[in-house]
Amino acid sequence: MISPLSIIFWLLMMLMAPVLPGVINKTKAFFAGRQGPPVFQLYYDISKLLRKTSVYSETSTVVTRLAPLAILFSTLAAALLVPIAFRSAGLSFAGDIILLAYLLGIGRFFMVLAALDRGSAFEGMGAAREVLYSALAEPALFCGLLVLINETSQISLSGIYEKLTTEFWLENPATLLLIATSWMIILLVENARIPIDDPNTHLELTMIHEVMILDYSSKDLALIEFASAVKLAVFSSLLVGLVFSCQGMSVLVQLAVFVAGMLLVSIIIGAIESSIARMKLLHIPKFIVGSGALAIIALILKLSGN
Amino acid sequence: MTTAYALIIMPVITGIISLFISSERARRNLLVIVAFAHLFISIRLCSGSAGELNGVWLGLDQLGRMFLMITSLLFAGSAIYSTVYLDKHPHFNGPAIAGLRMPANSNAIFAACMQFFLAAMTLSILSMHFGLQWIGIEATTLASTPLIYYHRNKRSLEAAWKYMILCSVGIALALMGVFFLAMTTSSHVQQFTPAGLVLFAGYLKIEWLKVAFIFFLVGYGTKMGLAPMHNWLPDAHSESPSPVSAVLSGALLNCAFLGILRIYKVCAAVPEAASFASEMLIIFGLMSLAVSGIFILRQPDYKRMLAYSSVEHMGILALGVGLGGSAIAAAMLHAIGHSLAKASLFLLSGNILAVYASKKVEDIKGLLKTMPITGALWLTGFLAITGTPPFTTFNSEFAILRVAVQSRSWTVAVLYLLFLLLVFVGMLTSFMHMSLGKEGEKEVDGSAGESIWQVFTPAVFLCVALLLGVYLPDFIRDTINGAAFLLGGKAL
Amino acid sequence: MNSIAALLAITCLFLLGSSRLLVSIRMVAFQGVLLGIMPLLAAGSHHLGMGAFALCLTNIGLKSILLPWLLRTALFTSGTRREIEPFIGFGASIMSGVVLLAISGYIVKRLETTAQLSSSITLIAGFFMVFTGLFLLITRRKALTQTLGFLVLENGVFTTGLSLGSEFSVYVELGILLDVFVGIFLMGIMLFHIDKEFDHLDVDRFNELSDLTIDVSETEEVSE
Amino acid sequence: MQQYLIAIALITVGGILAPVIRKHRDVSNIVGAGSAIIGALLALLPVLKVLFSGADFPVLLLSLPLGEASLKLDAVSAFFALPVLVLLPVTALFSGAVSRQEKYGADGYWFFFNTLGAAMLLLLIAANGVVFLVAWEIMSVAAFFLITHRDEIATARSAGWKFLIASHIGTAALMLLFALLAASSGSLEFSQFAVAHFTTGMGSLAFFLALFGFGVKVGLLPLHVWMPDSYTYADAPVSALLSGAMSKMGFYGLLRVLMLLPAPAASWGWVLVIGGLLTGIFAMITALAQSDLKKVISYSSMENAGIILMAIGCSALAMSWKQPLIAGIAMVGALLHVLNHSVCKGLLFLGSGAVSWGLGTRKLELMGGLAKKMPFTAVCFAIASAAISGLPPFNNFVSEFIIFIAGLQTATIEDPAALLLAAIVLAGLALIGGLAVATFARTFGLVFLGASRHDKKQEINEITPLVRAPFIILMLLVGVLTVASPWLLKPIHAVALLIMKDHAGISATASPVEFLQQPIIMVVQFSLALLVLVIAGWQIRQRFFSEGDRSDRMTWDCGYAEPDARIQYTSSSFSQTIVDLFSAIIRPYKHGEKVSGLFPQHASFRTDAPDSFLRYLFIPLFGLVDRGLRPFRALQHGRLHLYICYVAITLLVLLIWKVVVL
Repeated sequence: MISPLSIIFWLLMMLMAPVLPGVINKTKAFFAGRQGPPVFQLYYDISKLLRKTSVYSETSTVVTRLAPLAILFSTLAAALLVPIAFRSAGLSFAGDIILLAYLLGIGRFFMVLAALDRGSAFEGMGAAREVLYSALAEPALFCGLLVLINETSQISLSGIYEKLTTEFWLENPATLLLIATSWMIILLVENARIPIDDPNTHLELTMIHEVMILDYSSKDLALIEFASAVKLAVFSSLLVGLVFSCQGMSVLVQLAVFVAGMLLVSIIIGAIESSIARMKLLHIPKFIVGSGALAIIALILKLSGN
Repeated sequence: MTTAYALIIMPVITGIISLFISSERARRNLLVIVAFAHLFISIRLCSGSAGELNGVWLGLDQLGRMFLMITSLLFAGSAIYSTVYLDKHPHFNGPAIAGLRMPANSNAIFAACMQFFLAAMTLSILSMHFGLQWIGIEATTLASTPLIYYHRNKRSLEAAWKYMILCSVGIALALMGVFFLAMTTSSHVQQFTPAGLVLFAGYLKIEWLKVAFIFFLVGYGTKMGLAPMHNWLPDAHSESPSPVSAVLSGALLNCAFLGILRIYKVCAAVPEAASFASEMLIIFGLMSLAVSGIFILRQPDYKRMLAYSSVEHMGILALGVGLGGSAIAAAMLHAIGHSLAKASLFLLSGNILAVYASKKVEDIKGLLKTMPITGALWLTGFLAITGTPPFTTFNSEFAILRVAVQSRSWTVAVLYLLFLLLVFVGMLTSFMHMSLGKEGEKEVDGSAGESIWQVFTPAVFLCVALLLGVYLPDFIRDTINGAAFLLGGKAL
Repeated sequence: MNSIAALLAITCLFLLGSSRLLVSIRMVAFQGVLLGIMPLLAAGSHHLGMGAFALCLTNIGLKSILLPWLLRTALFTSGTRREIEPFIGFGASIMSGVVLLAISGYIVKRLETTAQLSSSITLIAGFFMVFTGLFLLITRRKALTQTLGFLVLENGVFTTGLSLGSEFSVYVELGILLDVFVGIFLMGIMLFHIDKEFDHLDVDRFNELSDLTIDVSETEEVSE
Repeated sequence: MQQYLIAIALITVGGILAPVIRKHRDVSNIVGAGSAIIGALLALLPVLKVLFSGADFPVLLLSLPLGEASLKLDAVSAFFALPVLVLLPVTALFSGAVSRQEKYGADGYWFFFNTLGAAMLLLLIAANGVVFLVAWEIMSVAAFFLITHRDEIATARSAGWKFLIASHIGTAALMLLFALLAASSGSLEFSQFAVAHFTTGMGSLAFFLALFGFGVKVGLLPLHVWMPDSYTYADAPVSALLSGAMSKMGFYGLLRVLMLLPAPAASWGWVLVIGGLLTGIFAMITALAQSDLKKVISYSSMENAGIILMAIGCSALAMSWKQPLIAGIAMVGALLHVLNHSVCKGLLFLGSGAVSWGLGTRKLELMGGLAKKMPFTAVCFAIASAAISGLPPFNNFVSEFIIFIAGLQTATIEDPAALLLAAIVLAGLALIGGLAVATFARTFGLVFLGASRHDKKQEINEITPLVRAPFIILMLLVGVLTVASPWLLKPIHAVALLIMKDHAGISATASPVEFLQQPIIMVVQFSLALLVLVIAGWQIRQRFFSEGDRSDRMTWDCGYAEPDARIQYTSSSFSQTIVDLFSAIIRPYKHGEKVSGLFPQHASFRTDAPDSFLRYLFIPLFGLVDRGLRPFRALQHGRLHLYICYVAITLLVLLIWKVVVL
């Protein structure tokens, strides 16, 4: 059932995932006219963190210790469900997208619990925002998915991506654009990027993701950082699979297109982060709901097209 | 036939005797003995072992059989209770009033009038002749007025006066109805009884029959407590001693209803008049339900609340008979269920009154804690009176609803449910306030209302109401169905 | 027969117009006499039995002697004012009486088409008396006048019965009479009690028992 | 069947006996709880037999006042008996075990407890309208007395008041429903209803009456107002039983009526789906704003009711579109979710009981850090929270996953309406699920994690070993329902087929069971493997890579040197962002002063969100009725003259209306 090739691809993507934040940072540096940290900076960070010892708050319980692993493993598991390089995913079955979303949900659940575990003044705040925004983002994700299901009559992720043809997108460019935009926004939301969140600041009251991991150090922090990178890779690969379609080409071409696509997504994120400022917190829900609205417009377009 | 006469005359005689007995104990015992003798004879009469009763004046059809049993049973229960009640309310043995006024001992009057009352009710049930029935019903008013005035205070006097005047006026109108009914017969009818008139159904003059029915309905309806003629009812029921309230509500109202049913039976035999009579009954039934709903909600006086609940149930009875078909049988069943539950509640209210000396709902808190048995029975009675399964009232209320829906009377069905709901909300609020919660600040000695004879009758009645809800013995079913057939209805 | 009916109607108008309680009581007593005689006339000579005479005597005895005496006693012992205090003035009462008479006439005219009546004027009188009785009950203030009103109402019902020619057995008639008598008697007794308890006979002030006082305080449904 | 009836009798007798011997407290408790437990176990055998063999037990005839009535145990009844048979013994065990501290066993607790259980069991085998109504009302009344069991507390009384009135309104609709069905079929027997002919309008009327009547019990949107209060102010085991078993009877009734009616119209399905969606969303956003632990859990019951209603609606719509596969999947999902929810909800309510007894309060604002003092309860609550939020690998995820699949499969139909349905189901479920994660993360976090906000001196005890038994049973059941879910599909699908009859047509392709089996096995295996991995990884991390770790430092509060418990994020502040977003719907009360000035002295913030529908719909409505009736009360003014006038006028009106005008 599980093809070796997809497992290899999965391993590859996991290994390459920390590159993506590096690319983003490089892009931002480019726009800012700076040199910027190296593309592989996250690898250095992780290896450095892994060598340190942890410090825990005295209020913390087992949840704090369990959470990083749960977050990482659930993210890795989610990645196993995503089609990589236009091939069938490691695991594929009817409704796997649901499991994917809920695996990410487990990670979020633990992240939030861990944030509440320390009894901090700030972490709870991040947790509150995190749960709200992701609760709003998930429906938007599924709305976009509906169009794809309706087009392909498939309900597994791999099945959908296999059936998505270039012709369809050529006939319905508007639909593609809408869904891609919608999913791009979801990507930004889920991965705590600007304009939702600012991954570079640590002490502002306006943060979401970073504030929740304030108390983590060393190995735990390394795991979480890695998990974040993988999460970004998962969403990026969803987006790449949506936009590009290389069915029936050779493995190498597919791989090349996929890697290029992933890098492109990172560059786009970098470009976005360089060009707009972080949004006011009050506007974020509207922004997310707006992304859902885009998907719904795509749905309506699809329907009227029939 | 002699048994029937005995049934009526015996209480009269013993009533007169008890006026002259000086021993309090003997008087009370006599009352109980008479009540049970009456019950015994009634059972014999109803089971048919005393021979069929089918005379010009007195007769016992299935309708009468049912109402006689209810009345006798209720009276026996109340008689047991009243012996204790008279003990618990010594302060009501007011000062002697000389001269033309009532005799010195109010308890003697009480015992005597109770027995006269029983005789009058029996007469009104057994009499087949319309005129005789009128006499019986008027006699019930007369016999019960002193009972209402038992407590000898302003409020009870006011209640008794209102009862007397309003019911007398109503019944005088019913007498007009009797005369008009006599007019409907062109040729000389052999017997001026329902059966006798039904024989000549084809010759009856419909116009006059309708006029007669209106007079009967308004006249006996006043006595029965149908809105908007019910105004005496809450006053009289709330001011009279509890055993009297129980009999008034559980038995007397039925007797008045029987008066209407007798002419309804005649109407039922004439198609045009039948639909007219049914319509009238439905309208008055719904009006009564509405009125009771309005007044039960936020009713501050629990005995008045029970009284309004009687108005409600009389409305249900009228509605059931008006709807016809198997709803008539259901109404008969409902009469049984209502009598048992209502009598129990009134008797229990006597227990509460004996302890708290207040009829205000707000004064009474935590009955379950101060008076555990009474409190539990009080809540059980609430369930029974609001038609909660498995009490028998649920079966009858549902059967009536079923007929309403079956005959596509949507408005009736919906209004019926709505008013029942209103009553339920009102009663629930009061009953909860009284039964649940902490005890009030006032120290009360609950044991004063908990002696065995004070809870015996309610407990038995409520058990019977419960049992009848799950199992209806054949003799009761036959009686109910027989009564329904008499009125042109169908079996349950 | 018709003349007695007319007399009855006139007594009613008198009752409506009279301001003195004693006069009213006498009027009612007079009505009782008239009513006693009436069945004798109505039955005609062919079946005048002992029963009818007995009935006539009882009627007169009860309604024109015993009950008025009882009411008078009540009036004197109570020591209340002898005037009737109506809600509607005497003049207006008489006018209403005329209207009621007209209504009775109209109803009887309607009914006549459906049945042969032995005497329509008696029926009119009967209806009029019923209406008058109700009118008195509704508009007069005192308990005593209410009793009188009830008596007039009863008399009206009787007259109606007579005019419709409905004949019951003597026992029934006697029973009805007995009921009425005991009823009035009880009312009389209660008049004494009312006088004793309240120091007045004003029924309009009889309104302790009502549901006007249902309080509007907050109940549990609002409490949170 | 006999065994089932004996079980009912045993439970009832135990209930009657227990208060009789209440002088001997322990004996009374053993009799009460023991009869419930043994009775439930006794009934379990025939139920499982029916469920797995598919054979109905023969009809039993009763002679009742309103005619013959039959009892029948079919697979649908048997399925819905499961929540009862699970929660009845578990809650009985719990009540019995804690009866030493609490006042269980006194004042007829066992009587009403066992009556409730017996009434539910009777309800399930009722194949006659009257028996159904009787059992239904006994159930409600028993529940009322259980809710008001602590009747010295005013809120409990008020909750009971609301419950009984709501329930009575529902019953009124049901009475009308059965009267309607009886009018169409001429009998009150279910078997007759099923073969009777209904016009379309009649069928729809019956369905909406049923939805109203049963909607009250399950907590359909505007009819839910009794629910949060009753579950909150009842004792924990009672709440568990009410939410886990009694409200499921509402679904049973709804599905039973669907079985009796002709093929569902599309409008029914839409109403169910939209109603379920609104119920779920409203419940969750209101739950987030609650500051009472049990209120949160209560609203979550409503949320799950919304999910189940959506699934049933989806199934009904698919039936009307003749899509057997989707109809089957959605129905299987709905049924499985019923079972899963009742187990999880039992665990949550019992856990809340343990917490509030340990702490003496239900206020979230006063909790925190309980995980250290009550580790067992914390583990139970954590598992239940994760499960109720629908996170894998727990059982609720499996059933939500099935409903999701129904939604996904609907999206493959080329029909705008189907796509709309899919959008509602998918987006709705996702939103509700997301909010559920938020709610339960918040709840668990605030109760068990962080620093304790309550009085430090207060001694908090973990529950005793005996009291742990019910928790362990329920946790085992969560595990069983998760692991065994692929094999449960078949019997549940048989139940679903019984409910749907052939309304959807015969499936041309795969049956729902075949369709679902593989994905579910995958999901369960995969997520269980993940669970094992995480735990193994954590152990490895703790054993081998924790050298030098220290856990004696203060929480990092951005440099603030003396963080204490008061500095923590509170329940009100946690939900503030979400509450603000939906404040138009939940309309929270906000208390507290704003921060002001250069050197702010004191500031506070607290929100409170009583149910909007109670506040803005039902209280005004009741007030309106009350005010509307007030003028009529002047009619009973006590003046005899006018009373006589009423009589005279009535007479005149009737005479003129009926005789003169005629």
